Amino acid sequence: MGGCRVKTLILILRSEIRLALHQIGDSAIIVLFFILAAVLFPLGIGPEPKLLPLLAPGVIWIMALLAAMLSFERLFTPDYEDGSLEQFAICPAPLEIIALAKATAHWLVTGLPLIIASPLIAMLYRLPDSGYSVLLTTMALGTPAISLIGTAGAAMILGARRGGVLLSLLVIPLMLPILIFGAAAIDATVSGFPVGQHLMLMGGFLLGSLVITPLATAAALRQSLE
Amino acid sequence: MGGCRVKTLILILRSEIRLALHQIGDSAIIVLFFILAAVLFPLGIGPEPKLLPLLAPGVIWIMALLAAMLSFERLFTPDYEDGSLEQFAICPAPLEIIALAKATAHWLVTGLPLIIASPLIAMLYRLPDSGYSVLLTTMALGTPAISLIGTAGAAMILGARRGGVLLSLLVIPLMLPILIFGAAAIDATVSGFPVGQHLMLMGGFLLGSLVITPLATAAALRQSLE
Amino acid sequence: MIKQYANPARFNRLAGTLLPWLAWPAAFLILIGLYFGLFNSPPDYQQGNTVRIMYVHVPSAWMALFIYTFMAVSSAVGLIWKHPLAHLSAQAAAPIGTCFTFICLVTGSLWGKTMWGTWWVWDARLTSVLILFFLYLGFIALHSAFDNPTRGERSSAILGIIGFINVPIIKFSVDWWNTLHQPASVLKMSGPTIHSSMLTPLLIMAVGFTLYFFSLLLLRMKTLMIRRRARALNIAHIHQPGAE
Amino acid sequence: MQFFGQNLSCMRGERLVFSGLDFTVKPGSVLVLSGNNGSGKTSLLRIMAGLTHPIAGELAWHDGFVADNPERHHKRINFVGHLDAVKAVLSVYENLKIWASLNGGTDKTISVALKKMGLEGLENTPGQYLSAGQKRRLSLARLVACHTKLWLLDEPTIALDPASFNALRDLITEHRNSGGMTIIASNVDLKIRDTTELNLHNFATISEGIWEGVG
Amino acid sequence: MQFFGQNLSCMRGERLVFSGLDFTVKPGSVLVLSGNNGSGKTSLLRIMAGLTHPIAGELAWHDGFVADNPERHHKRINFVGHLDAVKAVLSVYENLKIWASLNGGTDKTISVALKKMGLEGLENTPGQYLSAGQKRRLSLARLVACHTKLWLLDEPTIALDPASFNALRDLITEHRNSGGMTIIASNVDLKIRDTTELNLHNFATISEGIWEGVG
Ligand code: HEM
Ligand SMILES: Nc1ncnc2c1ncn2[C@@H]1O[C@H](COP(=O)(O)OP(=O)(O)OP(=O)(O)O)[C@@H](O)[C@H]1O
Ligand SMILES: Nc1ncnc2c1ncn2[C@@H]1O[C@H](COP(=O)(O)OP(=O)(O)OP(=O)(O)O)[C@@H](O)[C@H]1O
Ligand SMILES: [Mg+2]
Ligand SMILES: [Mg+2]
Repeated sequence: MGGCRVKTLILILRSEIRLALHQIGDSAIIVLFFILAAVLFPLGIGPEPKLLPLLAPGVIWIMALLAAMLSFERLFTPDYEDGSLEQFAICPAPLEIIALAKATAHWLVTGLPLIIASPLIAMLYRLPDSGYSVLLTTMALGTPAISLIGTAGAAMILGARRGGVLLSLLVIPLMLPILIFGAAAIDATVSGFPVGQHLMLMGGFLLGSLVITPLATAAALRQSLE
Repeated sequence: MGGCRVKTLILILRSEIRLALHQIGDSAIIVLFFILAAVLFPLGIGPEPKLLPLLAPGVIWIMALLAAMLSFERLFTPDYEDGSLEQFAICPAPLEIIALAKATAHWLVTGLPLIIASPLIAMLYRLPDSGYSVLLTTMALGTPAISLIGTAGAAMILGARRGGVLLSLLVIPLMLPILIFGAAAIDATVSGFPVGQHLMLMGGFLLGSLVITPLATAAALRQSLE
Repeated sequence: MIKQYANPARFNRLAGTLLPWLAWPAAFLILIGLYFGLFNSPPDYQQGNTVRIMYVHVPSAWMALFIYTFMAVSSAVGLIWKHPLAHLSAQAAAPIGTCFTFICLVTGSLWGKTMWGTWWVWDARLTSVLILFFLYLGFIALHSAFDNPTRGERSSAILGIIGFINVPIIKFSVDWWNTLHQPASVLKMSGPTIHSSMLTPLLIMAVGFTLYFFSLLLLRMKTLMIRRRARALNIAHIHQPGAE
Repeated sequence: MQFFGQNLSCMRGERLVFSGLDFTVKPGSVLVLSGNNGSGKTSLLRIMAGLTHPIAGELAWHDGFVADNPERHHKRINFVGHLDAVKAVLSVYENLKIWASLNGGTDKTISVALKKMGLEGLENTPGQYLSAGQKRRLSLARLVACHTKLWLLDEPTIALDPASFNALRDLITEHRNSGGMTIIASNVDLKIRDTTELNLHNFATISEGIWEGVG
Repeated sequence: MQFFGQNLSCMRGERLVFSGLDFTVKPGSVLVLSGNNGSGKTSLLRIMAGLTHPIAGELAWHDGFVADNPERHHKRINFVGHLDAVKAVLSVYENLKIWASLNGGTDKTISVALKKMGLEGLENTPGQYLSAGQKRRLSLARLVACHTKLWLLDEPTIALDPASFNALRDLITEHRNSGGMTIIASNVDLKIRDTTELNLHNFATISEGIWEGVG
């Protein structure tokens, strides 16, 4: 049984990735957006060289969140509108697996490019050298959680036609811990404080969402088809 | 003829607003993001009381711009997918009027709440009292331009695979002048400089977009149906 | 006349003939220009040898502006007369323009580091060039975001036309605003105000870059046309009516 | 008064779907577009509505080309396509009202339309609560709510039950009797008498399109 | 082996669509759901597919309730609804492959399916280039690509040309001859012999739903 599920996971992942490869430019667009949005701050605030490094952690995390937010809308809507979701719901594999595959694919297409682009922005903002490794670690812990939570939110938005619009308001607050700990960890390491606790909290959060969100996503998807 | 067009404008505006009221949660998300992102920012920087007022104008404008980005994707896609756009295209009213009505409705639902929320954020950032009137003036001049340009962008991406992120990549560069002058005007007034020139430039920009974007939007809509 | 060469097959042949006549002179002129610029021109009395960055910086800045203008005109022609070759030329020009803009930004930054002591300042000229860079990227992104190529080219054409507003802003930003950047000394109404020992290599480079652009453009258009044909052949048989 | 097309050619993607197509519709006539799946019925109908443009050929009314005065053309047509243009949150009445008021319909024509398409009693039902056939009926109700000369219908019978099928037929008959013109793309026999048929199969072309000979 | 429902009631929005509905399908039989627009054909079919849940009643196979083992139920069914589940960027072959591989189809069944639905030659065509009828045919090809006991078809003939209509009919006949079961919601006469009809009109209820008596 377990083996069969893993097979399904891989099948869907493969087809999702095939779809994504047809659209490989999309990942590039996310990175571009990330950079463009980061460029906004010096424009708006005035490029004081002393200020920029202070802003770096906050800006990187807010922009990563925003880039992800902008991409969730399209996560399930095409499947919902073209009927693929119905077919997923009635194929023998449980919807939880499909939810997990979708989140993984989203992370590969969005989260990974964001991780890769983040040092670039850190450079633009002149983040002190000591911050980079923690930056990458927090991104690696935080982006999968964002993908997971966002997937659940995207599924809830589908059902929202039936009146539960407020549900989608839940997603942002849920991602808040990631932002706060992510930015705080970078800040801490740059100021020479230990970051172990922050990272552990983020890791715990990731594990928690890994367990809970596929269930929530599947429930929301099922609900959206009723 | 002219009267007839104004009538059409009002008709569409009314139905758009009625639709928007049914989906009031969407505007709530935007304002929530605006506030959350702005609140979060000091968390990333550490709330140094001296720094915050310096950041206020820039942060308010950047967050307003980014929050608006969340809303453009859904501006035309429902109409595109349910066939309403076809009907708009073949109804006797020119598409330019419809584009204008859509932008106006978008501003009422998104721009106006952002304007109302902006003094709140300014307060959080301890913007000096002298800045508020200029803040509101620039918001009043800038948000309609954002709505207009975003409408054109939303029309261009109809049928594209990636929605929100791509759209932002297209329209943010075009909106940069708003951000730059908007933030600079508030900065200037707080430092005691005159702001007339900034406001005039923003007004000019608004007028320019009022003339150009309905044409561009209509052209983009027309060809999205081909 | 235009109709005649706007036929893809004929244009393809014409492009094949023209290509060597553009590519070789381009290579030649760029080499000459580089030689004069780097070794055979006087150092600036203020800037010393760093002034030699100019021979790359200025022509690529011009090309960045010129290619965007070219793209906007092609897009307009494509939208108005619905000619696919016009869209194709805009599509072919975009990445080339992006590269020139990038070169302009990089050389400008290098120059800025020595002259102004910083890689980057947020002044009007520099910012507007950065916007141009993003407009190029946006054009390319929009073009490739559609499953249907016709949709992609028309949509990006509209963006190309709107974005053209930025070109005069870049050009005149130095006059309209107080900027750190140098105002025009070559391309201006009252004639150039730059010594001929610098002007000559500059112009040679500019002509070389232009020819280089056009050879790349033709090459890319040829490739794109072949790709289109491959796609057309691929779907030509859709019409074989199905179940009968 | 007549509506006609001359030498129309249509390109979808990179493929020439049909070419050299002529047609004429006169008051009181019903033109049925037939042909296999993929022969271009929908494409032709969208060209007639002015949504797509033919790569060659002209559409015209007795008093001038469509391209010269698209607004006049739009005043004369009504198009019911595959998509129903029904908003989920608006009621049946509100949905119809939008299109009627944009096209010069009145409250009176709206209520007649609802009645003719058997939608009375559903006026206040939100669009999302409608079944496929009810949505289609709402979409067809536009034909009555805003009166126009020319109706363009793409597979109008999809999802209709027999009673509504008959209602639609009566609608078309009434329309033609009062001098209206109708163009229908359908794979289903509508059982209307005296229709003219246009089989798109006859205008099919195999062509490589404009990129022929490149490379 | 049989599939049956007992005392089913369905609620859509706040309205009770039907109640007290029973049905049974045996191997080799074809059940046609009929009834006016809005009588609940689609709703019943979605209940049978396990997409929606009835507010009362049970669905069961000879060997147990559907609710107790939904995965087993899903292994036994194939559902073709209004939506075609065709991805624009994937080719016809790739589109079919996704669903086939999730439901145990093989490369061989895929090519048989494409052939039976007249889609050979279109294997490498992207979904976006298909006309309405071609998309529908691709959607119906799933029935052949992954073999299941029970087919649930919602208005399967929509947009099909006469040739494909016949192909579909042959498919169903073949399926029943090999002991398969078919349930079809359709307003169009499919011209299949020996079908059982279930008219949803007979189970319609006028009811205020659960809020009855409040206020
Ligand atoms: C990244 C930074 C820079 C950018 C984006 C930039 C952009 C441009 C552009 C767009 C032009 C063409 C203007 C026209 O045609 O009128 C130009 C010309 C020029 N730039 Fe820059 N530039 C940068 C940095 C610099 C620096 C640091 C210097 C030297 C101090 C410099 C010196 C010049 C000169 C001398 C010209 C020629 C003006 C003329 O004679 O017309 N630039 N630059
Ligand atoms: N999503 C929904 N929410 C609430 N009510 C709905 C929904 N969909 C349909 N209904 C209602 O349920 C009833 C049954 O709809 P259903 O789609 O099952 O009818 P149907 O028999 O398939 O009709 P048709 O022949 O038009 O396809 C209709 O009266 C409709 O108003
Ligand atoms: N968006 C599109 N892009 C490219 N080609 C398309 C597109 N839509 C349809 N086509 C192609 O154009 C041809 C005509 O399609 P059209 O939809 O007009 O056919 P139709 O006669 O309406 O068929 P059906 O009976 O299936 O509805 C088809 O062969 C199809 O492959
Ligand atoms: Mg069709
Ligand atoms: Mg139905």
